[in-house]
Amino acid sequence: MNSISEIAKKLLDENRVSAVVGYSIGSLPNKTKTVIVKSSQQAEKLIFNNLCVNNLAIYLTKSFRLTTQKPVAVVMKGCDVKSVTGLIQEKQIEREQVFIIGVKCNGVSEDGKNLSPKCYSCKLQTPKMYDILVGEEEEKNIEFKNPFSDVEEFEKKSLDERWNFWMNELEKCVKCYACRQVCPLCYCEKCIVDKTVPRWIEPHTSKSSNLSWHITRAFHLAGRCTGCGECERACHHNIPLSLLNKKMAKVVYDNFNYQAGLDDKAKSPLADFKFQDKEDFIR
Amino acid sequence: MEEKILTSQFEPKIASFVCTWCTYTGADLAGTSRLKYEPNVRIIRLPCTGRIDYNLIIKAFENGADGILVSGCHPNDCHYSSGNFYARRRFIVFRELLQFIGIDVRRVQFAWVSAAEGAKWAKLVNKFTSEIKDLGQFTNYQKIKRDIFLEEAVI
Amino acid sequence: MSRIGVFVCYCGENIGRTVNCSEVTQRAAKLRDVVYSVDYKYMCSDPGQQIIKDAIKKYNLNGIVVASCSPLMHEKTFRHAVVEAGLNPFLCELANIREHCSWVHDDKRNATDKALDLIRMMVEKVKKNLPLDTIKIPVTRRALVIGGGVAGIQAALDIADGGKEVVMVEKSPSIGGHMAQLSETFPTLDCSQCILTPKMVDVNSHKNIKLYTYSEIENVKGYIGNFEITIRKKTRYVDDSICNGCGICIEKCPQKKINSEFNTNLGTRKAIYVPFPQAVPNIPVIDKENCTYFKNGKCKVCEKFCDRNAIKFEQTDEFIKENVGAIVVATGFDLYSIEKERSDNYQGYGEYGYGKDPDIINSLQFERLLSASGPTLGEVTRPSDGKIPETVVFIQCVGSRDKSKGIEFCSKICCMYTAKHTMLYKHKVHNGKAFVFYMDIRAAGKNYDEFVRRAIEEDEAIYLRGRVSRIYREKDKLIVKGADTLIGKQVEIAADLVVLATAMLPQKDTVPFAQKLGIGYDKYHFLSEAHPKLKPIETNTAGIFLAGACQAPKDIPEAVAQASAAASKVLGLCSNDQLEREPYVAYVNESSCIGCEFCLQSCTYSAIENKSIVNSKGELVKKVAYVNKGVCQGCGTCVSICRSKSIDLAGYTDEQIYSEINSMFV
Amino acid sequence: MKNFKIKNDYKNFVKGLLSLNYLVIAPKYENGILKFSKIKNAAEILSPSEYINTVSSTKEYFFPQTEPVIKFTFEGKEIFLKDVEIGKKPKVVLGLRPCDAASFSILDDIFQYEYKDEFYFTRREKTIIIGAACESNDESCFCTTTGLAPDSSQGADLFIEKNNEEEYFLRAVTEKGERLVEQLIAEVEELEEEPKKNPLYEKIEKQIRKKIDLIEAKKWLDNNFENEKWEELSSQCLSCGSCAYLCPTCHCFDIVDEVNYNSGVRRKNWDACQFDLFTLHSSGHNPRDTKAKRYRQRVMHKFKYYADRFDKTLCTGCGRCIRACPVNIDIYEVVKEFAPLVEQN
Repeated sequence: MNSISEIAKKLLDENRVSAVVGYSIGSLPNKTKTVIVKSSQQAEKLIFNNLCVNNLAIYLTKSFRLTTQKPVAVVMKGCDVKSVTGLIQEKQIEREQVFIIGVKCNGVSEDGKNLSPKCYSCKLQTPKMYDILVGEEEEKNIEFKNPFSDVEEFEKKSLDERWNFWMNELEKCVKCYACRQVCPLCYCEKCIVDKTVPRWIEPHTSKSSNLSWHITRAFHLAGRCTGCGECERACHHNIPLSLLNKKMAKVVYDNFNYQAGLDDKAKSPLADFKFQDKEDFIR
Repeated sequence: MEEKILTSQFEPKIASFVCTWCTYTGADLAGTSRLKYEPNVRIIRLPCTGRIDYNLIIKAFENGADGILVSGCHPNDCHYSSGNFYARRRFIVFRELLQFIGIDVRRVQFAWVSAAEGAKWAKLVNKFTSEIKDLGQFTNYQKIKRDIFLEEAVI
Repeated sequence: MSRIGVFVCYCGENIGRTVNCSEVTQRAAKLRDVVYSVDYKYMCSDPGQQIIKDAIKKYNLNGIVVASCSPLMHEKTFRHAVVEAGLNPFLCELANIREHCSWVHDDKRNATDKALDLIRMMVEKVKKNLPLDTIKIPVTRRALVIGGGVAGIQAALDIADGGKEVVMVEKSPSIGGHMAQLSETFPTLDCSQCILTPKMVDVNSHKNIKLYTYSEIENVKGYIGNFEITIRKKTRYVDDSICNGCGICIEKCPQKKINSEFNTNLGTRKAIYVPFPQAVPNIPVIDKENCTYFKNGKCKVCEKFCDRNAIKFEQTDEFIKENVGAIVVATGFDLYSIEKERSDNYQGYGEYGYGKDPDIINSLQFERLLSASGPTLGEVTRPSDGKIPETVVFIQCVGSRDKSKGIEFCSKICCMYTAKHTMLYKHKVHNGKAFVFYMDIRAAGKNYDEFVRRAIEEDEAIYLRGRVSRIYREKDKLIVKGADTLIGKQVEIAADLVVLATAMLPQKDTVPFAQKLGIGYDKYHFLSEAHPKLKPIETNTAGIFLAGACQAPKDIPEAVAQASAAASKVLGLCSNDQLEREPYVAYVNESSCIGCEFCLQSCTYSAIENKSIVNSKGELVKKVAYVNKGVCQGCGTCVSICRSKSIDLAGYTDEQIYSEINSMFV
Repeated sequence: MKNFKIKNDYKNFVKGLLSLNYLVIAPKYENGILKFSKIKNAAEILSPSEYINTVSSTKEYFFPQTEPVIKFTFEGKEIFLKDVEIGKKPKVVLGLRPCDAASFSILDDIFQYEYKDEFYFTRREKTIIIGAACESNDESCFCTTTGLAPDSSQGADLFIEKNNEEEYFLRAVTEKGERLVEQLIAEVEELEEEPKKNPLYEKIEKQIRKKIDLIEAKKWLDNNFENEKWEELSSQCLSCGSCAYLCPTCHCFDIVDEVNYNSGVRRKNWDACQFDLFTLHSSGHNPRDTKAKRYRQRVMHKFKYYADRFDKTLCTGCGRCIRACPVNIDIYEVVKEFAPLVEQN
């Protein structure tokens, strides 16, 4: 069986792709480093292990955009492929522009010890879409969890408890917008927070303007977020951003029976409607 | 008498976003019909509920609104055919988000008021105003707004 | 630098009674960027408008706020005035301190404060207004008339006589509508068909009219000046280009006992038929449901006898596209029925036996009984046994003005036609007695009241003011129990025939039809005019006009008058090859648009397309959204869908709305 | 300068500080993260052995994420300006590691370069910095490269260390620090002799990543403004800005007016050179339009430009940017790409 670095070497040697985006050994013991390999000599750097938590779909818009003539190869776990589906769906890339080196994944870890939270409700050990597949699936000993269990748990809290919880959490935000920068679906060149005419979201930090930003972020990702968890991982203040994203995913699933990242032909739920959408809340 | 004094202490600020074809015209009809209603609502006229983005609502709260009333054409009556359907979806999701964050969604009311429903508009304004009076000032939100004219510098 | 003028209108007492206008004016003068503020009794009057024009010049104003009535009322008036003073019309906004303030509040303090808030919001908005240019749209100079009743016919003829092409679509096999079913018309008692038939023929022969009967509107796309209509030409099974209307097919058809719709089920027709002898066009239709061939696969007698080979059993529905610039909707009315099982929200009349007794008929059926070309050839006989009724009870307001049945409106024409019925009945059955139960006699109109008096005084109709509580059969007679409120007694009449003046309702499928056109309707599903007084012909959708009873109950002269009015609107629209439209359209910020196509997906009008941005070398940089200004209707749905706020709506920009919100609560 | 022994335990010392009516800011777990926070009672304090370092630095207490510069109100058509007040209470920032304490001597230079930033200096003057020597380290620490060590007291007013008998003592570094200790006479006792060094500090120093020769690094940077290495080094960067927001020495900000109907405020908000909008001109031109140019700016500013101007490195080796980077861009590894390690005995 081919290893990722062999595949990459071949792809680059045969001039089939302009670059291979993948993982290499990190500078810290529990981290891998993302690399963009452009020559076959460097291809041997590429590895895959349980520390490869990053979602490399981000590079498809951040580093390449439509300007690339030749496709780009990307190493992708099953969960990451969902983001690619989203990007195709939203016309940011075309399928032919990406060569997906799919990896069978048995769960990844952010710290080398604990399984990443997103892995507990993952059903995509094998990617749904790929051009070549590597790795072997192990028998998984992970106990499958309802992806929305923490949302449901949180919803049991009273209104005030919820409000206080978020006020405490959002107060920590320093508006570095790392959550946005690492999100594969936050591909806008100029984000709404950077727009000044008018400035819907004030750039200073305060509970209210932080809330405004986080409502915006969650809302803009409603029906689009695939749950890769990069935002939460990038947040150095540990704001539970995934909880908001998951809530949105749940609302969209419950009301419109839609899950993001599964169908690149589907209409995004908020750019769509059905006559029978509920309106019991409307007078 | 006592009740009247109590309620008169708090006059809610209500922002309303309405479409011009149905609800704005309906509100005009309430006027032409000389129906009386509470003076707390400030209307912003938009072409369609489809134009009403969630951030208008957030901004209104940031500006001190105690309640927000969004209203447009009944389903299938939209002057633009489907603007209200998009709005309805947006509000299904947005309401849930507000609720999740701990905002009392009773403060954000959605309604369909047609151009013929002047009476419904008047009734709606009165009912919503009294509901917001019962809920009281939206201090939760007003407190988090950073007012450097009032707050004392700590650092 | 903004230099805003605020003009506060008293509207006589309408505003001034509840809003302290002079206080508002003074406080408005202190608002930021307001350089001039003044009040006047009637700002919309000539001297009022002159004040605005003078102030614009004198104070070099670049934004105008008129605090007056609803913008839906006078925005155009004031914008026009502003233009005359050399300012862009879109730099003028109205603060609605009448409909939304003075008329709905009692407390002067509150109303005055609210008025100032509304003005402040508009001052802040107008500061962000941009001068806009009206959009010019090409106009297809022809019209569509939907419905071939008297209103549709009149509208079509007027437009065609005005020199513009008309496409007329009628869903039934012939034009003529309800008027063709009537016997004689009030108040002159002239023969309905005699006055209508020539017009029908005119329609068919007019060089400017293209007639599609037995056809329906399948789809309407586009906008004022540029509608694309898809017409479904239903299958007649008769080739109308070959048939010469000789009628041999009808004569030979073995299926005889089919209820005639035209004769309100009082007569019969064949499976291949023309609805009535004077039908236009005189081309038969095969009723597929009742045709022996379609039922059993054998027969084709009509085909055998047709020497022109016009019968085409293999024919299918045809879809035809027509481009028009304007649409007249004249779909007419339907009668309410008193039956129990119904698809609408109304109640039936259990007290009148839910219409199951054959001798309780509605007024349209009675018209057919009176009509010389009707099933009885003008002889008044009762449906059950063909006996000449000697006592006839006419009941008015059946359904109409009856809240308990769900209809509150007055059907307007029943008082008149009931009077007519009593007269015509008396003229045919000389010994007959006509009783009329009425609530009020509404006979306002030229020669109308005189007509009713004649029915009572000369033709001896007995008018009883009161309602009928019950009708039941006792052998040969129908016992009508009711009240005569003028003498305060219960009355009981043994009648041979009961005629109900049932309410007028819009055509059954008006709602999906209106949705297809994108026009409004009221709670009874009558189509809505854009303004009850000032725009009674227009709908809310530009380029679509109303004529006749589809809007509200109307008698013939009213329907005709409105049809002519609609025709004049159409002719006005079609008199230029382009049209000016308000520039409320979306526009794209191409530098930040990222081409996710959400706006494109959600645009109802398909007004948004893709556009490729290329660099100087011709390489694709990115794709962005592009708005077709001619197609965009300015709803702004795309603006809300756009995450990066890269699309905005002129006239309702984010900045304008933001400014309003920011100044809302101060 | 004098040294003082902490008589009882560390918590009592903090209690003493609190009783002097100082606003005490020290590392504390809040909402699950360790950061410098206000200490309300001494029980909350972590002793220097209980943490490596905080997630974010202390700079927010001198140069907050958002800082009003001027306030204004509209009254009718008039505009009135109002000065902004700064917190009146004197502060003690306690428990800074040498890498954080050293950041002040760096920031002081820039905040008085050409123009003295009164907000920063008012806070600086009102604040006493009490550093604490490191008793542990992690893989990201590289303070030795920037000339620091686990027990360097540079930038602090007072410095907490352990002597070789594992007892905490305070080293007065500045007179300001000494004056504070003198008010705490119940809690401290002046030491006659210089305390004996605890061997722990030398041991940690050896565990820390090897020292890079920054003089050589600067030489390379002097000559390599244009170099394809920049593209390679920055290719995986996501421009998230975490590095700058957490850095104790990054000090860029943006000035923004926020205006409501009745009032407004001009604010300084943190900004970062890794954001593409940072240098975007209103014309649409962006002189640093690629990640390579932006990353070069970061490295150049830290190890060359700042050194050119102030003869200092704009980095204290705290390692925060390394810990926080979501794609493992490691500034230590980056510098090592073009500069050798210092030979150590």
